[in-house]
Amino acid sequence: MTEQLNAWDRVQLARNAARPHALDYINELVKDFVELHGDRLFGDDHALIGGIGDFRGRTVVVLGHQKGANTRENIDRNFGMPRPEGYRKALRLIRQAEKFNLPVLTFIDTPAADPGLGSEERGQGNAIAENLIAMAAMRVPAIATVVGEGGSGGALAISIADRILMLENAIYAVASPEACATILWKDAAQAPAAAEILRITAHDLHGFGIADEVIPEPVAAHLQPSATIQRAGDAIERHLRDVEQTIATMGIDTLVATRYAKYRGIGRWVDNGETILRNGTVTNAPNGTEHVTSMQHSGSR
Amino acid sequence: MTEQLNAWDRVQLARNAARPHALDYINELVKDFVELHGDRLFGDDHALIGGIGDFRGRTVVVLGHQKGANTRENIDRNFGMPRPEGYRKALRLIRQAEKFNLPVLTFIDTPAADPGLGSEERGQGNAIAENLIAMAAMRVPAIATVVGEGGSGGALAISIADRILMLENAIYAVASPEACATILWKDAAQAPAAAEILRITAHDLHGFGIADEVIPEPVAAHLQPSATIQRAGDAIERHLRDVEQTIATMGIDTLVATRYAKYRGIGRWVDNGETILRNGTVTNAPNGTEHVTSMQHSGSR
Amino acid sequence: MRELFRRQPKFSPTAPGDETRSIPDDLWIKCPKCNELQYSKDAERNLYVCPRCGHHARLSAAQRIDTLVDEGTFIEYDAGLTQSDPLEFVANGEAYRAKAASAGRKTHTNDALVCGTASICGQPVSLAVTEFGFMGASMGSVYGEKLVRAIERAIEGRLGLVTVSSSGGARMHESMFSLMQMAKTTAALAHLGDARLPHLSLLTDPCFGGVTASYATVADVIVAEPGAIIGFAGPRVIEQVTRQKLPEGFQTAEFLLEHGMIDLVVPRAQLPERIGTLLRHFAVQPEPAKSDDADITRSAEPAEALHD
Amino acid sequence: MRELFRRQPKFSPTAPGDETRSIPDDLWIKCPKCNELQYSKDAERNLYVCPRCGHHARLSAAQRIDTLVDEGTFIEYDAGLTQSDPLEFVANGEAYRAKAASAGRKTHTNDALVCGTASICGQPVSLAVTEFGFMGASMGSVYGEKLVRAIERAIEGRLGLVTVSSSGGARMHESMFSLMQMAKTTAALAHLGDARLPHLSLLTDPCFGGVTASYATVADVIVAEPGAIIGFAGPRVIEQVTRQKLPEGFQTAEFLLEHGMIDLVVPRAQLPERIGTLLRHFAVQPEPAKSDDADITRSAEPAEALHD
Ligand SMILES: [Zn+2]
Ligand SMILES: [Zn+2]
Repeated sequence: MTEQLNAWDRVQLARNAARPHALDYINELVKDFVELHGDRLFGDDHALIGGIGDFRGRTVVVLGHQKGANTRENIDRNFGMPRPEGYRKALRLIRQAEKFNLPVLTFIDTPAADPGLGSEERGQGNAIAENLIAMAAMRVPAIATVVGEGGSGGALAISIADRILMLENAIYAVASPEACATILWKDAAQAPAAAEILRITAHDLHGFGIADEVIPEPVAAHLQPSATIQRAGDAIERHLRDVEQTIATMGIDTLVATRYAKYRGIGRWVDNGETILRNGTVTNAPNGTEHVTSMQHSGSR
Repeated sequence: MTEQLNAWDRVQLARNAARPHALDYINELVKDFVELHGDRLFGDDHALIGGIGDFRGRTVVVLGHQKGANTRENIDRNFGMPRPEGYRKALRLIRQAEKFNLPVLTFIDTPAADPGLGSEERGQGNAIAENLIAMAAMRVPAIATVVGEGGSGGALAISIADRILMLENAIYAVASPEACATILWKDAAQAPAAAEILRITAHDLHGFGIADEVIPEPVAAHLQPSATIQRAGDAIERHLRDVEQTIATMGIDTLVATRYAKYRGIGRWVDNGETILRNGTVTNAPNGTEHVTSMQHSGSR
Repeated sequence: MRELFRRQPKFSPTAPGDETRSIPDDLWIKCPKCNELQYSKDAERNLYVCPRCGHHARLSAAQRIDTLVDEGTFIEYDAGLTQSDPLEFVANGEAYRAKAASAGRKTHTNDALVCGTASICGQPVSLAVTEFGFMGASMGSVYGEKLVRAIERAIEGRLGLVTVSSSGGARMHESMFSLMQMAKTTAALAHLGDARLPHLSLLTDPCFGGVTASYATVADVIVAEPGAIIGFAGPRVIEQVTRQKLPEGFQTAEFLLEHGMIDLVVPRAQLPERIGTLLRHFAVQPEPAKSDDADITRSAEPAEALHD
Repeated sequence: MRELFRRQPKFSPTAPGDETRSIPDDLWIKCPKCNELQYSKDAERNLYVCPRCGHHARLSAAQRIDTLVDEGTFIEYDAGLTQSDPLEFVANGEAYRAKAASAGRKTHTNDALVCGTASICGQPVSLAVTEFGFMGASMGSVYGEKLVRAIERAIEGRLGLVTVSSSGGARMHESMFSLMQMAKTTAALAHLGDARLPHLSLLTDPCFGGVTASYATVADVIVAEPGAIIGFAGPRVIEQVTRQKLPEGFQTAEFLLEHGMIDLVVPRAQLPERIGTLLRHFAVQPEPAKSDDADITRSAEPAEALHD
């Protein structure tokens, strides 16, 4: 429906305040959801929520960035920018998921990790990093869905998963278009150009092999939230079943090794003059011959 | 040398500012000690120190409460009263010990866990509790030595171990004699009487089967610190070798099960009119017949 | 205040004296927070929550069990355990044994923890509930042993564990045996965790000292009642040591929630449904070999139990 | 300032151009903190630490390696990896490829990370060192791949891993491929941990963004140089967002130590001894089957390496 939109159009849609946020997905898709609070260390972060509930017949642990629908809510939610205690709550719930062998579903929607003084004091970097390693090694299935704004490390911190799904108008970027424009052109107003050049749309990410599926929005999500959420739920369920099938037939070790191989394989570089594309797909070498590089190191565990 | 001292005398000795503190033991017993700092969450607690070094030919992780020798030091060390970040640093280093299969040595010397506002805000109770469960289940040997004041939960939090050793003039109590006197007689000045009634000396604890060995002090420790420290080192080494022997012959699972059985067995109660003494020792039942209760639940893992 | 709430509970724990007192239905009960008056009968119907200000009054173990579990499902275990007095403790001319016996007569329990099995919203659980009226629910050897047996009962029966805790601190009269119950009970929870069984901990007013620094905060989900005062060090100790006045709302359940220490603050009336839902989410299927033993009420010999 | 420090290192990493510049010995170097002047020769002898105020100047990868490892032990690997430019990135009329090539000529490296094996105080290690002069040591695909290979080299050779990091942030020009290197490198460390091999992370000035939020803070021991500025968000971003002036000493190594985020602050001159001691403590005995391969300098085909 929105195929003709440019990157900046999609940035606007991804940020639309009326767009369904994590709790909208959770309330519609997760039965008897109980939100669980706190990192048991310092605080309870309202920008990163988590809990437990029933997703289509199985108990799951759910994590999500939560933006507000209005200013008052956004202040309470810190505009969806988690502080270290948010990531540490997520880590606690990931450990709980592992303990009880529950799949993890995450809903990604954040402009960035909080850049405040308190967050620095309490180790924002450490908190994100601990989540990355925990999710990379967790022995339960995980499906991450980018439902709005996938902002840099703040988004990455709860999106290490066996599948990364993206809503059609969601974005996922190494830096906000505004920040990128400031760096490249010393001018935040160049954000639309930066959005284009950064290749941050769902279709771009799918093309790069980073997103596993683009979930089409009936129209833009905020115009038909319920239909969008159900489509997302169907996609999540389909991928979760697929991952559960992998565990049933090949075991959890295979799943964890496959997850690692995926991340191990991300990146493109040239070695001895040849373009190497990991992920097992094909690229065009500078000398004009197509080739696939062997993945001798991938999944070497 | 100090056998004729009463409990209050020993409390005074245990608290003597000149008595060797944790770092004195570490510096004399642990070669190439590197102090490691921080809980990676909030702060670095100077009242609970930790690090890694060489104890008589093997790498060990060391933890200890650290009091100061004077007022300036005591302010820096918070009088040896750890805050939650101290216990969380300890937990981090315990995990590190497990990761690298290193024994844990702890030196106990604290009046109590810090009772300040900040410590409450950051979950003093949670922090201590997390250490208790981690140390109960840790898959490495641990020797705890009470070198001075073993103050309540603040001491317990780093003293779950395969062996608990006590210096002859060390004490270990559920509450300080002053606090106990305040509760019992509304009068902190009754502390000497409380010290007596609470049975907090090394010999008492050994008699109860809670301390595994009383390490004699040549004279009071602060008069011959080096000789005292070496004696403690010898006792620690002897027990550590013994525990290592258990692992070598029976495996680490047996060690962890034995540690659990020890704590599982602590407590005395009456069931159906009969006095039951856990710990495998004998007691006198009210009906006048001696008996040992079977420990059907101990080490049931 | 607490005394006024006492009544003949539907579940009656066994006690040394086994005396029963009849309490008239038309007794007035005054809310300690807002002074609202209500009939004891109304108070019971309101679960001892003040209809005006929402103050959650303290409950006896029996009242707690009545308000939490499915009616008629509680079976008590280990009711016969009592104190052994290893220190032969006497202070101010009062012997520990005498003090405990008196507390037992008052509360109709042998010690500060009542344990058993029950179901909550249909979910079978191993349950441990403190009796604050018994020496401030201080954790001594009996408390520790009964709790560990409740944990073992959970593991053997593949049950979730629900603990309901309030406590004033350590059982001074048992000295180090009391302190060591922190280690003993928490260590047992490691086995519950290995068995992948959930521990849901409900903290109620007031909860301090060794209990909050041991098993009660080592839980998969920690729930507290609104307004409950919970902490490690007691407010008076903190004020004494720091010479600071404590801020308004310090150490309340809501304060702990904000500081990330607990998962949920749940009003008393919603506790069964909420805990039942959590138990259902965490429910681990019985191990294949034991699947026919899932009806826990038949799985072991209960201690004496009384239903109304 | 950094440019002034450049010299012909004892270890010379291979670079595209392979041009060498000779720097006169009598060049003056000014301390950016206290303006103290010293001869470049003296500066080298002082490890580029100001003798007056102790300021630790930034080092090139080559200088870092020279000041950290046992002389003549460094062997570089994977020097041939360069950028693939998956986005065909052009901004302000400047192509990513051209920018990288220019950085390569300037720094004598092909990207912002130099990897290899070496020994530190006799302890063999797999080593990864950032080159801040190469596009601010931003983490792109080459950086990530080289680091993961260094981790794999550690696992294969049963070596400790030492990373030395400074970074200005993400490699914008590789967009999401850059962000994903955070996940890739950190995930690889899970395997190092499973192999019970230590990761010692040295943070140097300046260290920000994705690097501090990934592999560099997932370490068994984190060390920083005195005065190094380290954080997640850059000081300017924080001031912009919060409209607050940052307190004195914010985000310094000493600040991080106080806030529990790092283990040690170690002056440059003491780094080899301290890291060597830590490696010795953590040293895991080679696995029995591999114990004869412990001499890592012979265990695989090194890439081109130059010693002086
Ligand atoms: Zn009221
Ligand atoms: Zn200077």
